Amino acid sequence: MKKGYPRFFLLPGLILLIAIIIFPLLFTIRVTFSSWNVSQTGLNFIGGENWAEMARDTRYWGSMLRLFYLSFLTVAIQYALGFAIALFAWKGIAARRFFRVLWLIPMMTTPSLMAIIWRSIFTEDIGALNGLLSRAGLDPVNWLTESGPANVAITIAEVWQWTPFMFLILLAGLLSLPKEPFMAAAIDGASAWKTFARVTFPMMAPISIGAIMIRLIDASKIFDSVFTMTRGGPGNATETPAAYIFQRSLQDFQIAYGSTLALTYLILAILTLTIIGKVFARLSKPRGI
Amino acid sequence: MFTKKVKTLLAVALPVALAASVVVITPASAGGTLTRTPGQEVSYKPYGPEYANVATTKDGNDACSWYNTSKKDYSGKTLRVLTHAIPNMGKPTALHAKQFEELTGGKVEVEHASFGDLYAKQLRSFQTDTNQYDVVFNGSYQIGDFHSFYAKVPDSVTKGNGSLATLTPLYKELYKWDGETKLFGIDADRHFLKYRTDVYENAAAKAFYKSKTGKELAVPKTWKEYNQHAKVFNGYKPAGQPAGVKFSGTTEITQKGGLMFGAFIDRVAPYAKNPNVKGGFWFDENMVPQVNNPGFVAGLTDFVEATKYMPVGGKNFDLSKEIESFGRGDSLLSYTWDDAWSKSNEPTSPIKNKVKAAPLPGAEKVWNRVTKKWDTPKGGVNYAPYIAWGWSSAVTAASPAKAMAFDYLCFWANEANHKLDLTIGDMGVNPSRTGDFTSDFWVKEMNWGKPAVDSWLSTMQNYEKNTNRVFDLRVPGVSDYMTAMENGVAKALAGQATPQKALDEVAKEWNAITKRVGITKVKSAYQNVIALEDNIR
Amino acid sequence: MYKVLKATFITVWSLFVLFPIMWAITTSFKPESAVVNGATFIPFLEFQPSLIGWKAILPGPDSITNLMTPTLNSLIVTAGATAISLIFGSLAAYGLSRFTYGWKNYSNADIIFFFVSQRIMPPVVLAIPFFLLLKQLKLLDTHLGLILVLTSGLMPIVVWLMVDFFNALPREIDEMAMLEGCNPIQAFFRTILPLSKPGLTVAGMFCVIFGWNDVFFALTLTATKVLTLPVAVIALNGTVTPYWILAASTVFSIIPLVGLAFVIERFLSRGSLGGAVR
Amino acid sequence: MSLILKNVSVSSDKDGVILDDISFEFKPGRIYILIGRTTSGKTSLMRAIAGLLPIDSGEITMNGENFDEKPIWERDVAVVYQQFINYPNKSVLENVEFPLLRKGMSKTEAREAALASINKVGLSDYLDRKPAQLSGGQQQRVALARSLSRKSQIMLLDEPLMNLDYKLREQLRVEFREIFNSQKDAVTIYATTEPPEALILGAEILVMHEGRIVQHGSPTEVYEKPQSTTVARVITDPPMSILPVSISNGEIRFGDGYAQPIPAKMKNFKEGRYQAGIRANDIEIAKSGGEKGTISLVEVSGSETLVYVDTPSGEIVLQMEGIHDVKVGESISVELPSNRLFLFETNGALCVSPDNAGE
Repeated sequence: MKKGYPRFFLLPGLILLIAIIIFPLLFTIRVTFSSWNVSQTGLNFIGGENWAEMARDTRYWGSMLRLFYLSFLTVAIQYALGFAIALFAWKGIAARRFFRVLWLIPMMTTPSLMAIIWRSIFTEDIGALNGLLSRAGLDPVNWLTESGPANVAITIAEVWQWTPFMFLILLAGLLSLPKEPFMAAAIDGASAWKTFARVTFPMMAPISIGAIMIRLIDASKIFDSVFTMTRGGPGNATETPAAYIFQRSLQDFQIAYGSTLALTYLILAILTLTIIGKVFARLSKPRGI
Repeated sequence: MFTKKVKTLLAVALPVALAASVVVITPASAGGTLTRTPGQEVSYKPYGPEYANVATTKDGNDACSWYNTSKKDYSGKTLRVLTHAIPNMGKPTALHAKQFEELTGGKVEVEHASFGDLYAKQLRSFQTDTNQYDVVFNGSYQIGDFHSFYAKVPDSVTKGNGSLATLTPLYKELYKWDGETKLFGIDADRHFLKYRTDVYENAAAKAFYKSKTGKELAVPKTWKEYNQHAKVFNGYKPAGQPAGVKFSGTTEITQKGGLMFGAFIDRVAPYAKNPNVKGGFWFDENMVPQVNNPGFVAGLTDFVEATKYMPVGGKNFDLSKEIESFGRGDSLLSYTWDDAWSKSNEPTSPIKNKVKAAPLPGAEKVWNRVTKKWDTPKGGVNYAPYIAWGWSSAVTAASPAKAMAFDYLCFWANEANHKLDLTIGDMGVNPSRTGDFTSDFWVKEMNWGKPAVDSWLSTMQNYEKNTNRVFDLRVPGVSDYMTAMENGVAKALAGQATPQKALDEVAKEWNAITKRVGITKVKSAYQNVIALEDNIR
Repeated sequence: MYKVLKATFITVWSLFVLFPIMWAITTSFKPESAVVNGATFIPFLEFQPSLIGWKAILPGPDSITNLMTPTLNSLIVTAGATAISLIFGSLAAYGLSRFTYGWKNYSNADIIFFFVSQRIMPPVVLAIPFFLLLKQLKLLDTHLGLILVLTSGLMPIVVWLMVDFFNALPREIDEMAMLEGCNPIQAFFRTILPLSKPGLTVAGMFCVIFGWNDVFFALTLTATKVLTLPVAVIALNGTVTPYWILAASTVFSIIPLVGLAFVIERFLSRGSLGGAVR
Repeated sequence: MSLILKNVSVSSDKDGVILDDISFEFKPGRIYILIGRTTSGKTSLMRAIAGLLPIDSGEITMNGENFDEKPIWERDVAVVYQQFINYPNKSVLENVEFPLLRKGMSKTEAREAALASINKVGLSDYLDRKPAQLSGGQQQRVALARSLSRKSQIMLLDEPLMNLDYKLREQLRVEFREIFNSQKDAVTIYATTEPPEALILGAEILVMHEGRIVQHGSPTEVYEKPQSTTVARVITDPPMSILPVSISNGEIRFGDGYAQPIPAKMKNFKEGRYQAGIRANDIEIAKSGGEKGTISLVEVSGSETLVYVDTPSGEIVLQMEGIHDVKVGESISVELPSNRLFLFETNGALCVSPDNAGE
């Protein structure tokens, strides 16, 4: 076929996207070699100073490590819970439509606004949670000022916000599964658990991988909940790269250094996600569908 | 599928938008709609039910009075204003914009932003030559970052019968950069101590204190005493405690990014600001940061100790939480900005007439960075109040409508408006003019308690006279310095580092910032701060 | 046993989902005193409900902010970005599903990854360059400017979803259309597009959700003219956090999207979402 | 004026060669039957002609025009797939009208032609149904009606009856023959795996194997004189039994055992090893002697019984009229009449075929 037609489909989108993104990307690369900050405006050239500084920046690398467990943990929980409620909402539940709508709602809320609501829930003096605890005669928990509970609080907010995304994708996947393998399993007299392990789960592998990848991408940008609820505190105990980069770039206005951090983050994220994607692809292959 | 929706939407939206623009344009074409006579009464009542209980006052004789402003015609002209969120500054800015539009026929577009965004938005506009705003609001400590983008305030405003002519001398200085007035000062803030009289003036509480410590209870003169009082009364139940509210020792700003640096400076200053050492509080003559000297470390050590006596959640309080917490009666002591004070004086306050003001505590020793020794201060206590920044505004240098912009700001802060704004607590306008410091106004018009008002006014006058004061680090990159400092302090408060180690890291970071911004730039800017610190101007 | 576990799980999860929403709704009816003096839960018993929060954001004499114009702005921007993302994204996805593109060693999979990877960049970093870009294009504080920027984040979602969706549609259909005299473009618009409604609906819904909920770009790239709803709400965050007003605004701003949850559920029940995500 | 393929080749990385140097001239007004195993390249050849499969080398011309330069949508090729492909969102009538409107017919013309065509396939009562609301056979008839109504110059049918039930197949086969014959100017190519279908439709048969056309000719020609064991296997149903034989001393011997005198036709052949093929219906159960073996499978189909016998020489399939009571595992002797034998070289090339082999 002539090349024109394939191009007609791909190129407008690709070109539009590149046109939107190319300048910001090139600019970001260029600015990392300058010293653009609050008092030095513009693109001078200072070589690799920002990069050298970043290599020494323990706060940055600390936030990176934190992101690893925070994003993997939250996405893993979201996936497990999302799968569980998707299975429940799939069949054999009374008032199915009611529950489906209810469980979708968190995804519809604005994360940055919900983060404020979550802050008002976790706030230690007038928050809902400590209010409930005190009514139950329990001691208040330092939700936002102790490293452990603060991480728990952020995890809870993230799980609440994004489990419905997993739920929706997985439920839609379940609803589109062919019926035959289930009949075969039923004829073989497989137990519910076996049917899940041998039929449902493997058939859901590709869709699961897609959903997990997209969630990982978004989860790696965890920002709203962290910034609104703890500002990365106590100390730096909940600071993620996105929050740290925000602090550097927009609060301290270290455009150049912030961009260096961000570019590094971007490269690492792409590398990590590529590797994860390859691993997933390999894991899912032998069972294949 | 969506295009259809967009079409329907536009079909609805366009007529609405057109109608709206007609409404705006109509008065403009005829000039101002409001006519005024000299000395006519000024009332905010027409501007909404929230102003129903606001007093009225006579129009002033100043250059920007309502009457004088009504003579101007800015029909067809537009001002772009960037201000803080409602209500603090956001509310008066929007109100005075509406009034200004009615008086002059001009248009004033107001954009609201949170404090962090306020800084980022204007800096972005300036650095990229985007020229988005004519008038911007800011914290006056940021002058080092912004001065070159601001227009000089004309003499007509600062002198004669201009709006800023009656600013106290100290504040006139604070709004200058290199001798030129660059900021339009509409507010002046001080940090001072707030304490509960139902403890400090209560016999039972005094006896309780004596039984615990063997000492007489008096308003704390040093931070050590402050901490001790906080410790003793943490969990105590004062006579006037509002029902259902637990009592704790101290409420402070502890959240990084929540203006915590102000609280830290308050606690550190008397340990580190030595009246006998001239030439720099923040840096020495060679621009070596002092932020990790033993004076700072001593202050931080106190701060860390105090976290034990804070209310639940107190380790994560920003300014708003501090106001809220002290305002509802959570604690014995608090300090920093005026807001918690105003809050506790409101008619509905659960601790009304149970709070008094006093100067910030001092220290029983003060570090001498020259001799590297602790000095014992004259009179046993070294006081070093931090003259915190307040709200200010400015007209941008690139603005094509400077005259109109200054007229707007001048009107904003005219005699009548200033007087009324002072009475509206959440507007964020605090006493800053010579006329603001008479107790009559507060007692009669605001219905505040006289003892409280007297303690407050005398505290502020004390600051005007004190010669051992600490000022903000008014240099380029001040936000960088402050966030770096806050980050270190936050780590120490969270127990992730010892005060010494945390501040050593800050010092390292500060050196990096100085290098990044340029040592000569910072040094020359810092000379202006030293002039304030050492009372040279 | 299993049934008890399942019922417990469903109950606990539903309560967990409801809790913040109920908290936001009750808070929106609290007077200031019921917020700042400790947690209160039960109206009338623990606090006297008040409309102060709602009055502050709805048109009327007590209004402190106008949320109607921001709502309209949000609608325009969301609809615009969704439409552009759907059109260009589904075209690209169709191409990637049906044709083989190659440039050096890069294959279709790499191109898809390129699209999806646009979501990796944290918006924080793009704020300044986008600001400069829109300034140059004179698109700061315009609907179009914000729409373009949002498109860069939404199109990847459309491509990701629609590639899979088109892969699930039999190729023979478009081949048939071509054999019957349609060029690929006509084949796409006349035969594939009408079949893609479920997929486009799902992709469109994700776009609407992510577009509507964007705060960062709207905050950075707009000022007074294109103030969007979430930004208008966040700007209410003053020196003292007025939780009652913020809660009312939050509830206000999620109502339109909760309507979407019903739409999505209807699609689910009809089973027409199925192919959309495979 | 005809469709000419010259040295057409297609290869792919995954499956190796798909089409291997195919040259053929298809004449208008004729029906060509492509027969071959499932992966022999029938579908690929059709896709290449339609333009759906780009060719690597060679040339396709139609009426002297180079087809390669014409995109699919300008080639005017009608295709009926083995799967029932219709537009799921269009009704029966809209489905059939669609290509006609694309061709530029007016609305009324298109409707008329579509109705006629739908009538032909007997779906006049289902005009407004969506394809999903029809049975498989009905769906395939919609697809047929759509292709037929176009009156294309080239019509390709890729095992169109494959997924239909027996009765419908029989019926449609007959109809096809009429329909195809009425299309005087069109090249019709019909792919099938089933030899009887090829025979019923008549016309010219092209036998495909591993991407090549291995034999072409009239049905009787191909059936009587399969030029190789491959063709013999493909064209014969039930499959021809092919066994190693040797000729020596005037005898033809199967494996090591059963031998018969050589028929007259083979007299001139050298002694040595050959392969012998025999059709199932030519084999009989031996009353005495014959090749001995064990029954491995019995299939009853209609009024005939197929018996698969394992012998030392290889598998033999015999077909018997009527239903017979034979059991798997029983020993049996079969007679392989020497005058019904096809003789092939060991490399598979035909040496000699029996007289009246088509019967």
